[in-house]
Amino acid sequence: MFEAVLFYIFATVLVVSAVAIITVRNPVHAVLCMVLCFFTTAGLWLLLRAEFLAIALVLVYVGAVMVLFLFVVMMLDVNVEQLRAGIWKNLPLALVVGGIMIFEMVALLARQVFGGLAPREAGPGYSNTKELGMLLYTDYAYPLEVAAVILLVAIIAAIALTLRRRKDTRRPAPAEQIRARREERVRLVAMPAEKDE
Amino acid sequence: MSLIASAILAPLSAAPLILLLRRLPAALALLGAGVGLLASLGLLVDASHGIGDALILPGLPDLPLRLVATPLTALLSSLVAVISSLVLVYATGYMKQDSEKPRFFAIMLFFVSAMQTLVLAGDWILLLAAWELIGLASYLLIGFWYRRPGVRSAATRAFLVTRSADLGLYIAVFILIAGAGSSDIATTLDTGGRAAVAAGLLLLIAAMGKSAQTPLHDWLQRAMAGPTPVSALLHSATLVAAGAILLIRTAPMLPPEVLLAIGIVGGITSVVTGLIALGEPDLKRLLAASTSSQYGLMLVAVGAGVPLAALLHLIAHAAIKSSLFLGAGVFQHSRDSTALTELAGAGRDRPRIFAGFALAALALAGIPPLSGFYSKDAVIAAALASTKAPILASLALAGTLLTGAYMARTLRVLWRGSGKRRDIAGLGWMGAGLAGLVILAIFLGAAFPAVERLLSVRLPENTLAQVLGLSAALGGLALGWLIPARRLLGPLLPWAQQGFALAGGLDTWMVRPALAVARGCEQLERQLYAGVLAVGRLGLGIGQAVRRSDDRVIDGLIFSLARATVNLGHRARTLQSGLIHRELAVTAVGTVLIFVPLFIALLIF
Amino acid sequence: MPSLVSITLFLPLLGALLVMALRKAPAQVVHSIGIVVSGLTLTGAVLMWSRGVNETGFAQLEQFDWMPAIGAAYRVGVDGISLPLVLLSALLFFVTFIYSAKVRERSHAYVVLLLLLETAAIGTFTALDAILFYVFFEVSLVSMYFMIAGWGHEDRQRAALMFFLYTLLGSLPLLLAILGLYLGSDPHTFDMRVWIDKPPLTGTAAMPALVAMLFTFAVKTPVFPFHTWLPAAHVQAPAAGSVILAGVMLKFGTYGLIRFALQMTPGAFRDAGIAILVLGVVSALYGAFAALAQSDLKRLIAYTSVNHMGYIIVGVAIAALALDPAIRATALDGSVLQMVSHGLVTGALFFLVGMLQDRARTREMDRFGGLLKVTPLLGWSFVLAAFASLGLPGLAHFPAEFQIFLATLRVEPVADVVILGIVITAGLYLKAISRVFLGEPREQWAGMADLNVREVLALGPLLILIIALGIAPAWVLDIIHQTTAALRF
Amino acid sequence: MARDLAFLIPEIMVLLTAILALAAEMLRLPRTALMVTLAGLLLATGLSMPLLGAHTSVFSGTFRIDTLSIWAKLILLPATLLSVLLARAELGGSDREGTVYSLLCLVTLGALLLAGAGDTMLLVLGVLLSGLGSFALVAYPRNDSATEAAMKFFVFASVTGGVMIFGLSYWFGGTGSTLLSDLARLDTAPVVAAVGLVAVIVGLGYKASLVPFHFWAPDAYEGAPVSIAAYLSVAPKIGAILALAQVVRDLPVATGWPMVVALIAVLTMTYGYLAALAQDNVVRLLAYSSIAQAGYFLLGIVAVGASPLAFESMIVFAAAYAAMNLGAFAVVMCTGRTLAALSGIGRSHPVMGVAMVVFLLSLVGIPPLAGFVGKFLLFGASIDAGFIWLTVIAIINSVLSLAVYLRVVVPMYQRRDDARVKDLAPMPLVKLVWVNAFVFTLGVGLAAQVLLGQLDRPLQ
Repeated sequence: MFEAVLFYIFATVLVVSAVAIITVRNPVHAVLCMVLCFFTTAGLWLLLRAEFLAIALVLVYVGAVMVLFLFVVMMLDVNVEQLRAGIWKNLPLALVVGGIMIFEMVALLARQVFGGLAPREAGPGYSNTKELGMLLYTDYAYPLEVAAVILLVAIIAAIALTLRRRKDTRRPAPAEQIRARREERVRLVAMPAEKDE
Repeated sequence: MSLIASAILAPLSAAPLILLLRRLPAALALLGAGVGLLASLGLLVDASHGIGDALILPGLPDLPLRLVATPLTALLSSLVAVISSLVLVYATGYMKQDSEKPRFFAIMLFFVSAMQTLVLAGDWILLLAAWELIGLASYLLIGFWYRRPGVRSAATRAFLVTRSADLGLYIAVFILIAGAGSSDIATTLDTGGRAAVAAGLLLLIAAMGKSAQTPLHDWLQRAMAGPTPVSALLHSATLVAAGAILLIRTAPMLPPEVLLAIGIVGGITSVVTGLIALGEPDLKRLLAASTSSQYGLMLVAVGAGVPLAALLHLIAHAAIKSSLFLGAGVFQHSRDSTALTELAGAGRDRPRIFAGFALAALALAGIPPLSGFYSKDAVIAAALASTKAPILASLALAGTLLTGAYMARTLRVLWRGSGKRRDIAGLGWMGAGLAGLVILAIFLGAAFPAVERLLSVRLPENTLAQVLGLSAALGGLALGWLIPARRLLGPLLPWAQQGFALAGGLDTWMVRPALAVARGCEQLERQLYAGVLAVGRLGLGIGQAVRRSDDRVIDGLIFSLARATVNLGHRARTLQSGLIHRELAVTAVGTVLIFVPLFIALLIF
Repeated sequence: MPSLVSITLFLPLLGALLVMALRKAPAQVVHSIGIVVSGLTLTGAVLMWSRGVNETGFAQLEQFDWMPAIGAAYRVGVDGISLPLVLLSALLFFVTFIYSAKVRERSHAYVVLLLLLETAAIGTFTALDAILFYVFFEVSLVSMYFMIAGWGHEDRQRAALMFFLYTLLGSLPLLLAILGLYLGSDPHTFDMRVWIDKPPLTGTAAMPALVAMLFTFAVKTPVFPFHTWLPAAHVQAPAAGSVILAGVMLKFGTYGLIRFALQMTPGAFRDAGIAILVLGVVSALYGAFAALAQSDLKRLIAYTSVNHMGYIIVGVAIAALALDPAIRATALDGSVLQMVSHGLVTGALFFLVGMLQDRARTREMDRFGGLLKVTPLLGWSFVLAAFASLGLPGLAHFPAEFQIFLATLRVEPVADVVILGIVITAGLYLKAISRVFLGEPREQWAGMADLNVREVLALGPLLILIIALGIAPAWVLDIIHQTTAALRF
Repeated sequence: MARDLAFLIPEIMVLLTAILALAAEMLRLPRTALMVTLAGLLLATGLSMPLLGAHTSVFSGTFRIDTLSIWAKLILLPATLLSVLLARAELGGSDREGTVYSLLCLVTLGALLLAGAGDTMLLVLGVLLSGLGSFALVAYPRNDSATEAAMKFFVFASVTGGVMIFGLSYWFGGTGSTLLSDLARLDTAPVVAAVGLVAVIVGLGYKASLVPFHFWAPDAYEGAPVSIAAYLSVAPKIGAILALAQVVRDLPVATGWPMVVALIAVLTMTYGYLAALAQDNVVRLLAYSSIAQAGYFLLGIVAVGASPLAFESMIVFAAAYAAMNLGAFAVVMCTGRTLAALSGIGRSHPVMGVAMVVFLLSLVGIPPLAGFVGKFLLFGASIDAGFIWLTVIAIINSVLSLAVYLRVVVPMYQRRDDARVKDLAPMPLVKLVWVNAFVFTLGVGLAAQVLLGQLDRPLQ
């Protein structure tokens, strides 16, 4: 029962925060909502006793969000100064987000405290992580590799779009420098000896 | 080569030769016609000895073409050959001054051979073909002076009217072939029952067209626009005769009701066109009307059940009418006109020509011992002997009376009045042709018993008929000589001069409706075209609309959904237009529209 | 060693490739190539003719695999229905090349297109594989589109587009029907002979296929009310295009009607026979009346095509309705012969109008007058062709129309009302002759030149054949009749 | 494992090519990058050949080695090769040119994954992989329009991708497996199956630019370099279509998927051509045309399982489509993007004009060109599957399409007096592309047997 109530609360938070991501005007607010969103999802995972996933989500996504945030800032030419100036303005929302996150944590922990219905106990020696690993590296080896390729693509894409040589700046070309050979550097010029007349 | 083929091919092969050589056209024409004439006479001699000739040619699959020389066809072939040869002799003189002689003679020869094919045809397909070809030839001949005003409409009209009537022949032929399973004319003559009635009536229509019977008589008078020898040939032994020949040949098959119809049509025509002739102010047109009238008499004879009488009248009329035309041609040359007012006294200028003309006129009127008397007598006797004597005989007699009247009127005009003699080139040739024909017109009557023997048919003999016929002829002549046509016709005069056309005649009943339908079709056509274009434009319009909606996304329902997101999109302006939101919304709505029915369907079933 | 049929079929294509290869050759050379190649093709067709056809089925067969995976193969051959059309096409292309020798504007492309069109036309008539047939059918369309668009008159782009859209809309249903027949055959094959011997679709399945085919062929033929593209296309097309369009391409429709609709779905065709008959009758009469209302010579001739093609439809419908094989043979004989004669006659007429237009830059009847005096050769040729077109005995149309009408009377007497058409066409041609050629010549045209040698050479064979076919149709009918008499369905 | 990998050699080859190209790029050797890419793609194509006829799956069924996936390689790899040539002609000399080649290879890899997907996970990954690279390619010029196009593309991708993953979770829930082959279990739960179907159609429909998920396509094609537009209209689209075929193959018919697909096909064809009818920009016109062509592919999809022709027809059409579309885009690269730029091309450059006409007519489906064979088989498949009405609509749309393409053809041959010969920059690489496409478009029409004979499941 308690489990169900908890689920619905989390789900509601998840949906609301997700909607907020795309509706709020301020990009920073949106990012904050996104963090909340991930956090809540992780909470849901925990409810299902998928601890590994929950942790991975928090670790990876919160990290990824930062990357994305930077990406957005870079791509959209958002004026960072302006953002920084609005830090006090953003504080209330940040506080709200923080508050909710604290509440969720407490609720999750409280489940143990209140002794609610637990999911089906797995046998001894059962490890979420291990099962996941087994699957990933046997049946899903191919998709896993593909996922890796996707990351590669993401990197290439980012590089291709952002890291360009500008025509108007000077910079060293290490590849050229390394490949340079002596013959190219020094030109020996044979000159006829000058004779004094 | 068989005689039967020579009769046709001799004139036919001379025609292209003339066109190719372009010199000595008359000599070549006479040569061709002469050889044809010999062949025809040969056929006739053979036939009189009981020797038939037949030629089977490849035609359509299962429907071969046949040429046959029976006594009847051989006789007709000889008639055609004789008359045409004499007319050609005349034409040698008549056309002496014309620069396009080769064309004239070539077409004339073509005409002759087509007519020979028609009379010698032993099957319906060949007959039909020849039937249409003489139409073509007469079109070309009537339109010979195509640059003169009025000629083209005359030629066009002649061809069109006859061709319309030819539909009757077409369908009759189809019915007969369908009934008999063969196109052999002899075989199809066994047809009976409703098929025979239908075919007979259709044949009558065809004959009415060709023989210019009321109400299709109008074209013949207009056809006078062509050279005179053409008229002579057209009216005597070829084009116009074809109708009568057709009915004579098919008479054994025709059931009584059809015969009655034929008789009545013929009788009415002989009276109506007789009246027209009486009121006609132009000599050639008068003769043309007279032709219709005489063919009316022949139809009366056919209707009375005595085709032989019709045949005899056909033969006599052929000689007579060609004589009359040839004479008229001479008068025409001397006065450069054919209007009777202009021709007044023309006969007095050339008494010998006038004598020939007058003899022929008297023959036509039916004065003994000229040929016309015997043939007309046979017709009246046949009418009297028929079961419908009251109708047929009275019509025939009225026709005879009118014949006398208009011929007398003509003679009177030509004889009276002052002379304006003028020399004519080629008069010798013309005189020769005319003389030959007049001699025929006078003496042909003597040959009639021979014809009866040849065909082994006896004519009904009737003294009453002779008396009635002669008195009608004499009475007519007297009336015509003594009383002006104006008085004779009285109130009918204007109507007669219009050719008794009912409410505008042919134009009102055929041409205008056809043109109206054509215009209707054209209108529909425009609309169809516009419709197709409109569909095209509609497509393009839809395309534009779709493009706009796609570029700027659908308004309405979706727009309202999108408005909120648009507002949200404002701050992202710098990079994106915000349209993505709208498009996503459209996508969402589209998805819902597609899948909601799916789910409903799944949940219900 | 490919057979005569294939050689004849692909000769023009080879010629086209040759012309494409000789990009720098002057126009005269290119035209000579066109004439020689089409002449050789004509020789091939004549040789095919001399080999004749079989009593049953197809003759001069040739076959090799093309797409065996789906049962499509390169199959060609002829029978009494197609052989005359092959000869007709080869002849018309040959004279068209002679006639077009004056074209100087992009002559390379012109000759290539015409040669391509020739292969497509002969291919359409000889193909015995449905896919192959369809391929040739469509290729002809494309070539003709470019022909009209490239060398036509004032409003050619739109006319070409209309022509193309219309006939494509018309031809795609055929594709549908072909697919239906293919899927209905067992084992799946595109072999038309198999489809003819054993119609793959029967009962209710055959009707949609028939309707699809009818739609295609009705547009192509064309039949009222699908004919509106025809006058538009003809008026804008160059004379050579008109000749090919009317002389050869319209036959695709009627040929398809016999080959596909009648032979492959005979049962359904019989069921729909009355409707098709009505369509044919209406079309014939409508075409005649619409032609009567025209003042533009080319439109006039275009509409008479609708009329003549209407007779063919009537003939085919009658053949389907007839129970007696003899009558069926008569009707089909007439229809096929009409296709040939229409090709000759209309080809000649379009040439003549083209020649008039070359000289006068107009096609309006009322602007002429008395030309018979100025240009006697042209004038008399027109008179001859016109009389042939109005069905005068002794000229090409008569035997064909006679047979069609005869069979019609024996099967559906009421439908013989269509015979009215011959009077109306007579009227309209006489009107045209009278306005254009009779009367006093106008000052304006006094200096008009008569036909030159090239034009005589182009026109002569057609006129001679018109007469030959009218006087002695047997030399063509024998070939046709061999097949039609043996048809059993 | 080794066996599984052996079947993946072509894919591995492509990946290696991408990495090597990248390495060459890092060394600032763009020509080497190009050569490596071309060689790698050729090699990968060659290495796909031995697979023909195989019918199996690898990695526990997550990836299928079957007619569709093998032919996808044989079609998409050469298509990519041609696209690389186009890209070289258009983007050659720009900064980081090698990354373009690398990205092209990787996107193709994504499309190949889609074409052989046997697992929902692979569907997701394929969409992601081909998507990510595509955004970068579209945005490559870094100007406003390209960036906006990429942005639009990206947003659409995220939304539709999200929907797809959401829906696929239903399938996972319903079957307890991510394998497509287990979808048959959903027989008893059609609603669950339908939710997943919606998701998949949204996700793959976006990739294949089916209506109403197509909005990104015209903008993206217009904003992107022409070579990239050409590539995007071919490779990812064909991949997505084939993936859809892989999905519906195992999907119970009770979900009503054939009808849904048929409806979308109608919408896509009609809407695509209608919108194309009014375009003045040839690239946009071709974009809409490629949307409409996707609708024709669906005729094959509806026949999956119902007609033996289904796969054959899709493969033949895919090959034909790749050739004619790439060819058309290549010609546009030579001339310019507007209709006005094309006017008179037929006269000044006759051979190229003929080639363009052939591509366009092939897109219409005029025999004996490749497009005809493809469409013919597609029509046959859908009739065989009982979708006669759909075929009729497709045929009507073909007529509509004619109007669309003739709008391009007509100006090409306009202007009778204008003897002006356009000075177009000689583009040997582009010429190479359209000549190849031209030969193929003509050749497949005439010798379709070469293709058909290789298809492993001949009719009977």
